[in-house]
Amino acid sequence: MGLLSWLILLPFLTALAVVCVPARRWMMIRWIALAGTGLHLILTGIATFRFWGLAMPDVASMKTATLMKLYLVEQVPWFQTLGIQYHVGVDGISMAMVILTSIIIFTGVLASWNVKERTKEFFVLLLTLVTGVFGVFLSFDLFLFFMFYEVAVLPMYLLIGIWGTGPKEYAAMKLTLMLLVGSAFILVGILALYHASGLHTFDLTRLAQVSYSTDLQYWVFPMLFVGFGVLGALYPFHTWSPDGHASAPTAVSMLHAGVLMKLGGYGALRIAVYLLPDGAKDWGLFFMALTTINILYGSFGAIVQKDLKYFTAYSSVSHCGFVLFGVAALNLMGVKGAVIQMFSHGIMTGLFFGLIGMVYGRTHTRMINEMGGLAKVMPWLAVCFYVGGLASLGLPGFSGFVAESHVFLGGFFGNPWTNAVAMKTLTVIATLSIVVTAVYVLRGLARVFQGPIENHHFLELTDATLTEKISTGVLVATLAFAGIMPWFLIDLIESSIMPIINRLHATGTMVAFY
Amino acid sequence: MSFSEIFVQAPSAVHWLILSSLLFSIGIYGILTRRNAVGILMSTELLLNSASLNFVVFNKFVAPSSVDGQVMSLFVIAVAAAEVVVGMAIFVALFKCRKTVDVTQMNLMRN
Amino acid sequence: MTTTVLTALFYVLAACSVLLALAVVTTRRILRAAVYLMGVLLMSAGFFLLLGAEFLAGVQILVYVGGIVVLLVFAVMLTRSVELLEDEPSIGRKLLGYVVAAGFLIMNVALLATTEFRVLREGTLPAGNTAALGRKLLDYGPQGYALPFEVLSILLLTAMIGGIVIARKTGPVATGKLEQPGQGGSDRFGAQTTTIQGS
Amino acid sequence: MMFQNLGFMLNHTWLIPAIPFFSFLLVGLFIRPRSPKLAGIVATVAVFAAACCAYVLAWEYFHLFPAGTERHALVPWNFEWLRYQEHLAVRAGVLVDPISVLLMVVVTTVSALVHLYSIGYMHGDQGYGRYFTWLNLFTFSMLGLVVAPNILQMYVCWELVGASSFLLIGFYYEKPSAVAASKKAFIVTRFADLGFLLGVIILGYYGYHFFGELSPALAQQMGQYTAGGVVDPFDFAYLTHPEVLSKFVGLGTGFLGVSLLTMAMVLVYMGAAGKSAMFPLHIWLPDAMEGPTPVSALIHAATMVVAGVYLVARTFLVFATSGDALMVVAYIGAFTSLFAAVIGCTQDDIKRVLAFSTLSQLGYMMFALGVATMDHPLGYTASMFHLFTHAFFKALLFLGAGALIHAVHSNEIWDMGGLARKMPITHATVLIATLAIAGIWPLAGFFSKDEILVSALENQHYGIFGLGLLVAGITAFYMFRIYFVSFWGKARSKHAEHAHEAPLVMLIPLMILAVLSVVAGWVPMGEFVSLGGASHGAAEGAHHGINWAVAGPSLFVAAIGISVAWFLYGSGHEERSKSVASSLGGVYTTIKRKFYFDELYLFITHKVVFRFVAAPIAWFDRHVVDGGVNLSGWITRTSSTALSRLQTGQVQTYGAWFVGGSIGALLVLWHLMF
Repeated sequence: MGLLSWLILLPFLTALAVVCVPARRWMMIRWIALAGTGLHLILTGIATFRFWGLAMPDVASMKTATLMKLYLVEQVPWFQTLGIQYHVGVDGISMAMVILTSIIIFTGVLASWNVKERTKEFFVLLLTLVTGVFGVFLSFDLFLFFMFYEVAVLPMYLLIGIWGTGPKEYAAMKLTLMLLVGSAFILVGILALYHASGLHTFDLTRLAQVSYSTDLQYWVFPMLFVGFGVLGALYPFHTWSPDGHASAPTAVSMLHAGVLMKLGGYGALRIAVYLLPDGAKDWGLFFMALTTINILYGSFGAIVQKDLKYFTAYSSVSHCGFVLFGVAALNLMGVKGAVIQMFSHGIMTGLFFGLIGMVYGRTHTRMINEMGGLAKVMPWLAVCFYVGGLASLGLPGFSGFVAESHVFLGGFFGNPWTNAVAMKTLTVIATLSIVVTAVYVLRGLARVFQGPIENHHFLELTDATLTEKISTGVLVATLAFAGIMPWFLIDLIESSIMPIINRLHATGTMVAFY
Repeated sequence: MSFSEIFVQAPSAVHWLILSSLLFSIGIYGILTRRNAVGILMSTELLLNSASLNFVVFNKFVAPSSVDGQVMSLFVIAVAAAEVVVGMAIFVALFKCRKTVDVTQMNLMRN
Repeated sequence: MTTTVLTALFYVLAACSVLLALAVVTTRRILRAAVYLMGVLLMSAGFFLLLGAEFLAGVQILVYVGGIVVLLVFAVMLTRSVELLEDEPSIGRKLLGYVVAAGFLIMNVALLATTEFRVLREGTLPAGNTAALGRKLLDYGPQGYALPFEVLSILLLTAMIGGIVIARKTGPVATGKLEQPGQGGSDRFGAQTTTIQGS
Repeated sequence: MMFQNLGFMLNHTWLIPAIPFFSFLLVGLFIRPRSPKLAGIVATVAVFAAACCAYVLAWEYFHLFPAGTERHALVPWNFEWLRYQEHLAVRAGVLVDPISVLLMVVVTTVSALVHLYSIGYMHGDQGYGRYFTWLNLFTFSMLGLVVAPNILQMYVCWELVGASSFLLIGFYYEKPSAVAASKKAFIVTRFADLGFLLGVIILGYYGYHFFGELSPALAQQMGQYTAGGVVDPFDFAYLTHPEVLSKFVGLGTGFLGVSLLTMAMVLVYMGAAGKSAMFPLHIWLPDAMEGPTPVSALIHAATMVVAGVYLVARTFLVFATSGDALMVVAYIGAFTSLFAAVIGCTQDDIKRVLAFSTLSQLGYMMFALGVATMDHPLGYTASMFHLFTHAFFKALLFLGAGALIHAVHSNEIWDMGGLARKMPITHATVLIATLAIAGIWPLAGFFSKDEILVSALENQHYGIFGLGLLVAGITAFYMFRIYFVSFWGKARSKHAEHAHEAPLVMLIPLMILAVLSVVAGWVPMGEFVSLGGASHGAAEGAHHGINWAVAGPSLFVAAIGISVAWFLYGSGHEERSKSVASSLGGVYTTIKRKFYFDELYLFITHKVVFRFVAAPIAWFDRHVVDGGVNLSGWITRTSSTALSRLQTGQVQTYGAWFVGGSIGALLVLWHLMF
């Protein structure tokens, strides 16, 4: 069994190990979960190094490639009659996503150190969910992909429904139903490709060798894009996100906003745009317009929120808009920006939700107006919050800037298939968000952390504990690392994005450039 | 064909089948409207009876050289007997716990 | 001549049969319904005779009239439905019954009117076909019914045992399985009922 | 290549921003939590080290290119920081040219002195360690901005100085007014940066497309003074190259008949105006005085606010090519200088007066750039000169004000008074600075202001010249107003009566700056900083002699201003000012309320944006979009409830359905068969 299979299996094995521990020994359960995710982080590191060694020699050849190249591939036939395989592999985009997920789940376990209710079931579900996420990022057989996708989506229902707060049943139901509607679209799209290709296979690499008819692409592309877009909070299918995130327990919010929402962008890029380049060209502008709404709408929505989690959830809607905006821009910078934004927003929002959980655990309120002056009693958390906030408003030095500048440049540079003026206009409108983001981030943070302490109970609150410091510290360091030394991330993903862009250019008719 | 002629003519397959349809429809009506479970059981007997009549009629008018239809009819009678036994047992048990065999009150499946 | 008599007999029996059947389903006294049912079944025996199935007619009278109707009467007695005057079904229910039954009838008649019944297997059997019937039932060749016949006997046995088990008031086996010694069968049903109602 | 025989500091210019950066990390992560005191010392030492490096660099640079030779912009060190795509990357590095050297010297000097001063001023403050951490971060960001060899690095550091300014304004985070001010500063400048970013994107977009049209030889020529020899579309060396500029001009008009180049440069100027607090984006600067006074001295007087001026100077060739954009710079600058000066006359908070005076002086620098042309680039030199001198005397004024506030525990000038005898050294240094800003010979402000006015006159901008002259008078008036009120007369509060001189650690920076405020004017700036290198430099250098035709009137109006101030506010007759104020009535109130701009902005943000944009969007989301989702859920539930009615639990109903269904099925079958 290869490295990648271990990457997928390890969380599941950890979950099995947790199952074997009696529920009353909750301390041991935590440590097992932490050890499993820590080991996963190490394995991810090893995988990254091996990937780096294998992929770097191919950088030059990938510049003109139209088919993606996978590394560390494992391929075993599964249901041969249907052409289903166990096919896992990794390229730069998946590698970045795996790193992200590994970091988030590690810090997520640390952040849920205080889960007291049904600890065992909580960690089992959490780890199962993560198994699904890794599976999605690493599998290159669409059937396997879809299977893992569902594995990732479904435990969320229980996690929110049982350990959530507020109207959790409603939120869990809404989230699950909306995501399932999305996956219904995806399934239809995948099956359409399966049949249209005539290859009798679900293998993504082989499906990519077929050129589908323009008509088919025209209909299947929006189906797949919207299907994934539901998970990526595409306007107007984003409404599960505020309720879901607000109700979910800390680690689940972290994982959900940090990683699961990325599955949307990932799928839209990897499956919709990669397999259906002509469809992407037809629909690019439409989705750019939708995501422009996303970007501004989310940030305006965040301004007036009163609950810290709703606030962050709306900001996630805005930031995830950048991901899909970049994907819809259909050029190297846009797509690269989208991938970096996935990574960046994953870390950032993980940090946010983790911190909100920590603050909530102390103040027992998430209402922005009820807090104030918390920087005095919890300076560590305040600093981390500010780092997250500044990163989310795109301050250079953090990964958010790298991502957003890519996306803006990508949008402005346009592509040969879309009306240049329209794209430029949309980009200019989207850039307005950097101001609005600053407004809501600063308003929110100032209310929570600055000013005098009005509630005297807050004076007795304590700063972060060691586990909390580790988990937030790791995330802050990642944000800063990706922002100060962006070339690592860019080198990692760039040559894997080239095939997607080259495919776009290799097919269809060209319109004059600028 | 005048009205009297109809009655003079020897009954053909269609006559028999219409008769059995009539009985069957009455049985259906009974099943759908009787409130007493035993009444429903009786209506079921009407259905079975009309079915068994059909078998014999088809035997006679379609394949007069064989007795397969009659065999089937015999089976129907046997099955009807088994059915009544089981049905009766169920109604008795039901009556023991619900003190009634009115089917309109048997709606646990609802809600 | 005989044809005319038989024809007349058919119509008379048919009329009686339909009327009795109607009485079965409409009477509000359940014991009377059982008696009417007996009438219907007797008429059917007559039909069998008319159709030349003497053995069947005999079986009909023996099993149906002698056995099944008696069982039904038992059922009436055991469920204390004798003294009950059954409630009229609701108007809606009645209407539904009319519509469905009439619809069925109309469709059937329409189907019959448009179908030609052709003789598929020519030839006749001797007047007394009981022997043929018996041979057929015990024939284990490809045309025979030995296996269904045996299955039927098992069915009847099962039905008998099942009937006893279901209707039995108390039993050591049932209570033993439920591990609730001392509790009656009716209580058991009652308990289950309440659980279902509660949920 | 020419990089082999450079001096040590030229080859290691990256040290200048790097020293504060590593000191920031060291102090912030490791020293601050353990010993705040040590944090202050380490931070200060680091900045002093950077200052020394900057002096060495200046010496090396101006010796490499002595007066009379063309001074090339060197990029001795760079690396690919952010690769967008091929031929479009941000090469982070350091740019050494006259103005960056000048700014490095100014920034490190003022920053070092402010660090030193802060050791005394912030003594005993709770956030002592935090303060020095942010101060180091700011110094790093500002130096990074100054040395930026490309416009995107400039944008990056631009944002970072904004953020550190935000952190320092909100340093007293428990004070609601400080929190509000920090937010306001960040958001207003962020709004301006939106323009900057769009300008950068437009420049990058077209620059990238021209890049493909250039011959490799030309590209190499552009990159000849750059380490690695590569230029990118974002590089200043590329953007200001005549070949590229002519291509930009060739783009012709774009949106609304404005040429694309002008559009881009106006957008870039929007960023500059935000950071330099030009009208109408000026509103954040007076409020920014909520930060600690040394911060105001460093960030909001000497360094960060001149970043806008620096940006315009850095891209001056592009602005000048556009022409119209430069006119925008000139007129907005001139208007701001008058506007702010008028408001400055009415404010009572000493730091706010200084803030408005900063605004006014920034307007001076801006219009000096605006009136310069390629043929008469004196304004360019004058602007940089004024930036240079202003940094010293304005920092001195702020630090002196800080000493006063430290002594009196109040910002109000009407709480001071009679401090001249109690705080002699402070008094002397502040007097020097006040005279300098008023433009009195032989102090620094006189020379630079004179040069600005000369340049305005030289380029036939008579209106701007007259306006500059008027502003010079008003400046002298309001500066002496606060001088008289705070130092003369009798003590107007308890604290003022018991005021005593600041500690030595605060006085040393004051004295050093006082010396600099005197001598800075005698620096022959034209020989160091001029547009177009040697040819112009030599020609303009000759101008350094004082043009008395201009200096005379300017001295005259300054004298009038001082006399009026003395007449109204001199010791013993302060009540005269009150009668003047009351006779002006509504006009006075309007000016005192800063022409109601704060209220206007508040109205726009709170009433319009929050109430009419954000709140409706949130409502729309919860009720319409989410309502749509809930509606679909409701439809499903209602229809299933309706359908569940069919599940009566009545076996007879089921039977009816069953029979009815079979009839239907048979009918369908029948229909199909016949």
